[in-house]
Amino acid sequence: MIPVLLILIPLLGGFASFFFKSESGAKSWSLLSAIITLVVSILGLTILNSPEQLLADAEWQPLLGSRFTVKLDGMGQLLCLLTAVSYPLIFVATWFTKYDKPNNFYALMLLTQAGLMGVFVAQDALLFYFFWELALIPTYFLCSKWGGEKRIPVTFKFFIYTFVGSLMMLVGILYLYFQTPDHSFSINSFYNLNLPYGQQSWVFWLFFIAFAVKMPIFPFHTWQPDAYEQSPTATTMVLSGIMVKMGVFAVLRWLVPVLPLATWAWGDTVAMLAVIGMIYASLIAIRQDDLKRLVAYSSIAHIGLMCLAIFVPSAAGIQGVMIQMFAHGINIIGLWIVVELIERHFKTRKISELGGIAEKAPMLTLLLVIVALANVALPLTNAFVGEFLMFSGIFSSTASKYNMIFTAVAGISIILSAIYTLNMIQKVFYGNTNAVTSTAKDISFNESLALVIIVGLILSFGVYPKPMLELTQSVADSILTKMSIKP
Amino acid sequence: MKIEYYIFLSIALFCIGIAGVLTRRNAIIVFMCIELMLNSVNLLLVAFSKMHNVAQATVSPNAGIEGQLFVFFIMVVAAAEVSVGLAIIVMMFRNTHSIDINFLNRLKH
Amino acid sequence: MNVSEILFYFLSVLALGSAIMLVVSKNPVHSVLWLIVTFVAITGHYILMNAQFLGIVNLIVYAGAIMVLFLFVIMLMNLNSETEPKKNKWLRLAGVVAGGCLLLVLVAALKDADKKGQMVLYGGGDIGLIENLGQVLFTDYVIPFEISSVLFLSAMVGAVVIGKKE
Amino acid sequence: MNAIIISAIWGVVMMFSGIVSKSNILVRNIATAGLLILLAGIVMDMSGNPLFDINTRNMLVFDNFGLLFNAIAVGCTLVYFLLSAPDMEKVGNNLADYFALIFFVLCGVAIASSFNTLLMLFLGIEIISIPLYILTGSDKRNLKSNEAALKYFLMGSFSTGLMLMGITLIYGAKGSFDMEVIALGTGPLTPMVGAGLLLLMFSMAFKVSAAPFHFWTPDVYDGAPTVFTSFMATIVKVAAFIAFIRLFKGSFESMHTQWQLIIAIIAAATLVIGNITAIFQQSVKRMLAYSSIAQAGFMMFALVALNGLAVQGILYYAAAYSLATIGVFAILIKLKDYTYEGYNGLGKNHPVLAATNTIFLLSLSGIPATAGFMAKFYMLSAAVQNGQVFWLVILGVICAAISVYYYFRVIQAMYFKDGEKQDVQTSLLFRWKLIGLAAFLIFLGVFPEWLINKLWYFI
Amino acid sequence: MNKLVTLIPLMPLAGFLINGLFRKGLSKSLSGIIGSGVILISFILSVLVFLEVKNGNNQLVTLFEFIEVGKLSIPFSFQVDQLSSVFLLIITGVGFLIHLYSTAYMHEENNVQFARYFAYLNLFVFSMLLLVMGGNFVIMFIGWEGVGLCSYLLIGYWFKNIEYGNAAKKAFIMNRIGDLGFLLGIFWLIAKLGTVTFHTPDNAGVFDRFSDLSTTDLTGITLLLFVGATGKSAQIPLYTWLPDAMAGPTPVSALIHAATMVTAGIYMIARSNILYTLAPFTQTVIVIVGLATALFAATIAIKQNDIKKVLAYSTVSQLGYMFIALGVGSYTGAVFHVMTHAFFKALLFLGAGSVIHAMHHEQDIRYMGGLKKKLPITHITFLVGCIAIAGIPPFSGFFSKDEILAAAWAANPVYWILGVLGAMMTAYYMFRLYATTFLGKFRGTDEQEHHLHESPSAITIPLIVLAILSIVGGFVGIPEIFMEGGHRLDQFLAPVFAESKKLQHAHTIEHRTEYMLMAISVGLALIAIFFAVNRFSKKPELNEPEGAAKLLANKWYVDELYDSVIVKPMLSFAKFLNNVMERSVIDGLVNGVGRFLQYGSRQIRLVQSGQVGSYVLLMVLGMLVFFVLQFFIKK
Repeated sequence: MIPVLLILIPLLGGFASFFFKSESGAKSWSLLSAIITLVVSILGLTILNSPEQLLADAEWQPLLGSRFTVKLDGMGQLLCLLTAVSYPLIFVATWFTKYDKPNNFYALMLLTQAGLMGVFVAQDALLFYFFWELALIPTYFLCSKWGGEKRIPVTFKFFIYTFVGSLMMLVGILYLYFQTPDHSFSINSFYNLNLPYGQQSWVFWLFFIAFAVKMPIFPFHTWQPDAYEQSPTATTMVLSGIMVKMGVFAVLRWLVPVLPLATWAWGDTVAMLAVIGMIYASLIAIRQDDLKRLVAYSSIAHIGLMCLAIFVPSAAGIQGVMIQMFAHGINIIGLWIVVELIERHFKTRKISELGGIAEKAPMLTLLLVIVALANVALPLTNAFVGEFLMFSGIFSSTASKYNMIFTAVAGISIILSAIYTLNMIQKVFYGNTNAVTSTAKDISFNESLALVIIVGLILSFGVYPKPMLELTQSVADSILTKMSIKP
Repeated sequence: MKIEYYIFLSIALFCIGIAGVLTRRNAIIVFMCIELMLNSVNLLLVAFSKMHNVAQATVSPNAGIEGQLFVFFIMVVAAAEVSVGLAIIVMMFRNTHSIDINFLNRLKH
Repeated sequence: MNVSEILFYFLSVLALGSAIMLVVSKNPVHSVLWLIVTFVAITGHYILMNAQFLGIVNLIVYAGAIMVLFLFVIMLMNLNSETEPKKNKWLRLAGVVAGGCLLLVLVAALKDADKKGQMVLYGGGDIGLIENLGQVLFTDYVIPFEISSVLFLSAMVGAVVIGKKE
Repeated sequence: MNAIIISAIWGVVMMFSGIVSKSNILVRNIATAGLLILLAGIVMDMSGNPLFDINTRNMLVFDNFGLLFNAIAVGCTLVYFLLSAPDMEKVGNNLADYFALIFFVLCGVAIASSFNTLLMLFLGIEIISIPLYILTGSDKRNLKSNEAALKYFLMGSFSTGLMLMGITLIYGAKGSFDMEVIALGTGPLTPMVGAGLLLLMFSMAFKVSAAPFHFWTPDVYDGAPTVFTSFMATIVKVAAFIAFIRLFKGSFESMHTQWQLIIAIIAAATLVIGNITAIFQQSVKRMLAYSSIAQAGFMMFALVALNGLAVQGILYYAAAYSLATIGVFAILIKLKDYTYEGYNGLGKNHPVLAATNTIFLLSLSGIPATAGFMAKFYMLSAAVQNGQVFWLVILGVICAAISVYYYFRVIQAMYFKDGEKQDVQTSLLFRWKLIGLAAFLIFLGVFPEWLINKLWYFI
Repeated sequence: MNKLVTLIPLMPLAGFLINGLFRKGLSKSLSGIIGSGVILISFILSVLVFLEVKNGNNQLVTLFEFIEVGKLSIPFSFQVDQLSSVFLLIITGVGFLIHLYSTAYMHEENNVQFARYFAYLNLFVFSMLLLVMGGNFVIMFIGWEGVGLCSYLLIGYWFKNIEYGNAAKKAFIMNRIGDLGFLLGIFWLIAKLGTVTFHTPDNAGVFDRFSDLSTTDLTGITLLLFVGATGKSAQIPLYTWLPDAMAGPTPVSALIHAATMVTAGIYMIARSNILYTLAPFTQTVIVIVGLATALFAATIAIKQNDIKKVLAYSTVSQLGYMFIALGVGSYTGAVFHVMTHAFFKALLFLGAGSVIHAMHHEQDIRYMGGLKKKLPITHITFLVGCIAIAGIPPFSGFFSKDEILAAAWAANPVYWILGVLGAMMTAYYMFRLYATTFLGKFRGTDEQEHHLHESPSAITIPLIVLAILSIVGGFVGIPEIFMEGGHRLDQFLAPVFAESKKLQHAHTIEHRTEYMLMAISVGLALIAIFFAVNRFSKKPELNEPEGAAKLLANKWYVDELYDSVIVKPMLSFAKFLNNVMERSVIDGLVNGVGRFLQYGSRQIRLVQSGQVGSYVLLMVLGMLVFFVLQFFIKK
């Protein structure tokens, strides 16, 4: 029941939101719907946390052998929770941002949420593909209607890029579908077919391209900074906070367990790309003058680490990835909120034009510093747990014989991340105020509310990550058994 | 007479027709060349029908007759086509006092 | 080399020659006439193959009605060798070459056709006679026969639509 | 049989209706009524009690496949009438005759979807083609229309010539026009059968505007009055496809492997040329012409694969593609300016038109939850199941991605570009029809098997 | 008892939270009291704990399961044994004095900033306590990064000054580089042993199962951990951040960059002594690095004119001594020197602070001189500090340094020679500093001279206390040769280093040699002192240095070297990636596909010439191709 609700509430809420005339109406309605979703997902974690509640299954396309099967396992719950948490935060944080046709904006946002939820709960390949695209379409409209001045070509590039990828995935899905003895799309029959290596390896690449574009992994990443830069910040939050995780999630759910042999064989290649990407993105981030681009590249680096931890697998690493998906989602949304504030107050995102905000806005500075430190994975922040587990996982992984090298090189990105993050803090917040920033004032209630919640999450999960670890334990184990790595 | 002679003959006519379509600019001539193609087909059909008639005379006396009937239908269709085709050509001529198909290039790219 | 073979060769040469003339002759009127000659030659073949009905129909419908129609149209537009448009010679060459190649390919493909060497019956066999054709046409082939009426209807309507003054 | 007879009769009825009544509305309603009757007739046929019991001497076989397609075709025509019939009056003042011709075309469609001998195929195709020559040229004073008609006619009859030569060679080899007889015997292609098969393939490829026999399509679709382009590009084209697959599945399936390569090459060429050329178009009408070529490329997958999924898929594709295209054209007709700029600001000024048009375009570009996606899905899966032509599948998906480019240009124009408000009068009813159509497309997209099941429901 | 242990770190945390969250509401005195009070409390608690430990029952408190994945389990636990209890005393004790000092020193700041300062300071103490109390490497690492963060925050305390900001950034990043090494060491441990806990009741901890590690593992792990130590404890090559760190308020320099944080590396190695004892190669590396640092920093200190810079470099060099001790396996010596150094270096810094306070933030000793009369207490205490660091008996410095040198001699006389050379330089530059500052005549502006006066009691009391400690502090470790069982510290710490002791071949020196060594080192030191005092009290060097002096004054140009070898290339490479690789190559490729399609479209559509003739021609050609393919190729 729960997963169906998680999809339906935003879906219906979204459609309803189209028909609101007044801005405030649409806003409040969307916030309400988002909060209800959050409540439902929390219920799913707590009192309704029983197998029959977390599973829904119905006839869909009998002739093709595709069923409407949705199920919440640990990883799914984690990401659904992330989605459910982020939306209210986003709405609250951008409460005072003005959009023309606000009802459409919020409607599309909610539709995206529905698509995301669907991706995280789908247990049927065809259904998965449906939601995968459904999450994309509203985003396309959001970005190219409410984005920056170069929005149309940039968003279009983003769309085509991801679309090509997902079509490749579709071909892969079809191929696997015809390999299944009972011609079914259900994830279990995908898990059960043990293809010979030859077939696996090229299906692997079909899938991987799709997910690599989404994540994005090094050579396929160029759409991302532009897209983040051009999209309206609320959408950017969704893109970077949640949608990017779709890729990682999909790798964990649809790629690694389905094609373990190919994952073994190509693991080092992909890991190589990931490592290169991390260093590459971090170095570029150092040179960025635009806050949005800086955050974008830092996110590429973080995702690279997750990808690395997946393809140099080990018990700790896989679970680290899951924790980190959540942590990174929260942190980066926090960063975007700050960027949004700065852009709104000072009408610029240029780091070089800012400075000395700290003395005007101590509250903002404090919160930002905490979020930023979480972004560089300082201990007792949520990101530390994830990164620690991932690194130690990579280091102790038996899957690759280059594990130590990977760890060491990837470790450099820790230093680089410190460099660009501190640079940013220093240039933007410290020093003396200038013409632009002299008018700065501290943040308003709704923004500080959102940020405080985020900081709260960061610290609480940083100090006491146990619940999440327990949540993801079983999934991680099953994945590892699929990969025949003893957990 | 051996069948392949007829095959070659009508293929030759057919190809002459095609060549005509390719080389001429006058819509009517082009159309006539197409008619020529149709006729070459007719000829071949009749030849085949007679051939089958020979081959299966023992099975049924009417063997191979469908070939000739097909020719009959082809003629029917051809007649209809001609009426429509000429109508169009005339209409064309009425609007632009020319039937040169090379001038048909308002629509391109 | 009996009579019918001589006739065959004669008619074939006639058909091909006049067909070529149709394509090459400058004056549209001449083309029409050459085409008629071709048809006549083909009719000759029909007769030769004892397909009398088709022969006659061919003569009447094609060489007669249709060609006259063409002739009328050409007269009506009074086209002649002066007004005759000319493709530039490269395109013409290309056309001829393409046609020739197609001929070559087809001949090469069909030179050892599956029915190679089977005889086409001359003189005998009465499937070409009108009563047999009629019988079959109105029994087995009545459906297509009826349906072809639809074809004529549409052609008629079409001609009206196109030809009618606005 | 019902379909053929009723449509023929109704064609005649329309002819006379033009004479007796001067009111266009009446004529239009008669036509619509005729379609409803036709539909009813087909449904009766499908449910196994035809009105007329005629021994077709095995020249026509009314199987579920053909009948269901007939139903789809007539249904699409109905939608087409409901949306675009009023716009026919703008073309010329003999509305009734246009309707009559369309009914004759439908008769041809019925034949082409149920023929069992090459003779009926030939007649069916001709009955489809000849009225189309007329409709193309029906805008008599418009030189483009004339030109299109003449081009269409000349090349069309040329392809007829090819088809006849093909039929003849096959007759020569097999001694009959009957598809069962032709289908007999396997083994390597004999030269005559091979040549005939190829010639038939070419002529059919011409009819479905597959490369390299597609050249007539853009010019003709562009030149013809937009209303009739809509009809040609949808119902007629898919009918030709049905005939194509019926012919080749019925007659040459046993030798499939021997001509698969050729058809695959044709499909690939069609995809590439259609999509690439569409990118640069400035006129949406012409872009749609190329897009129809591209879509044809996808439908060719059915012929390449020639398996069960392909047969279901081609039916589904026919419905999805026709409906979406009809919708797009219905909106296009309303606009003054057929270039992309013509769409600027539509989203602001005419939200309903823009929204529905978006759905149609999404469907054409094959986005999930619209019928277009499942259509492409069936085609791809058919090809993947066949397993011989993965290169084609990959090419297909890449081309699908390319197609997004030109379809979304329209969406961009509608929503993200501002244009001066142009006076586009649309009745409320018209808008509701559009919404209905869009909803139906989404319904088909989410529950595709609602349609596919029809193949099995009726015996 | 356990509660007390948990309370020790919690008190500063509480102080941090109160001062941090309610900083707007708190008056200076209040936040000062809170800030210092919590530290005082935890000092008292530490004393209690210390006594407990002295009675021989160590504390192991597990609060909750921090990370638990598969077989790896990392509890959030505190462990208090002899070693950590000593550090607890140092941290909280010295920490309290410095808090007290700060209440006066930072008085010019406004309320909010004042509270912020104390919040940071408390947070630092909290992290430091976490570091020394942590029951496993991860908790230690948490503290480890935490102190790094606090030093970052405190160095950049005056955030409006970009220079300070950069210094803070440098400190943090340098530390991060070290931390990476530390982390990798931890990962290695996890990979090999699957645990990071020091000791577990069931003897499954790292230090219980060291025998499971191969020599390679040991060397690798210890080296990586040592990299961490070089970062935190400012050893070559990662020392350059410490002198810059003097940008922070002076008490911070005293607490963090002299007394406590920089000794974290020492603590960590002493903590994992057994691993190091088993990795001789690493030990050699440590000795070399330590020696190099000690001498190198000392040479630089000789020519510095900033009072705090001199002290900073002397800190670096003293830390070098501690590493020598660790390298030669005299862990007690290292800890002993940590303690004494904490006393006298804190004293010196606070004294310097007092001077700076009096001189209105003048830090250049060339503009001081003759402060003897003006600041009597500061002068006396400072002198004590100088003597202590110079290693003159019976001041504390003498005992600790002597122990180290003795151990060095035992290991390898060359070490001893270099060590003594360093000690001599130490004495020299310290008394150069002392003489230039306090002796001679005043060289500042009249306006400064007019305002010169002794600092308030909140400043002087800590000075006095620390001075006393620096004098008597050494007596906890009187060498055996003077008094049987005089080395209380050694006995106290014995259990911690027991394992290593077993493995080390005890190298004893007979008393004659030891007396001689002491005599030599003390003698040389005295010579250096004498030379320095009567040189610089007369005519201090005020002019710009040339030649070798210039080289030293500019710190051997190491910063410039790093800048041009590491920083600049990295930045330009990043620039290349950003401008060329990203924009042109990768993105260019992606866009190129699109452009190519556009172009192709423009070309292909020309085929659509509009000419029926050409259409048919193309069709025929197509047919030809297919025929040929079907009949003549595809066989």
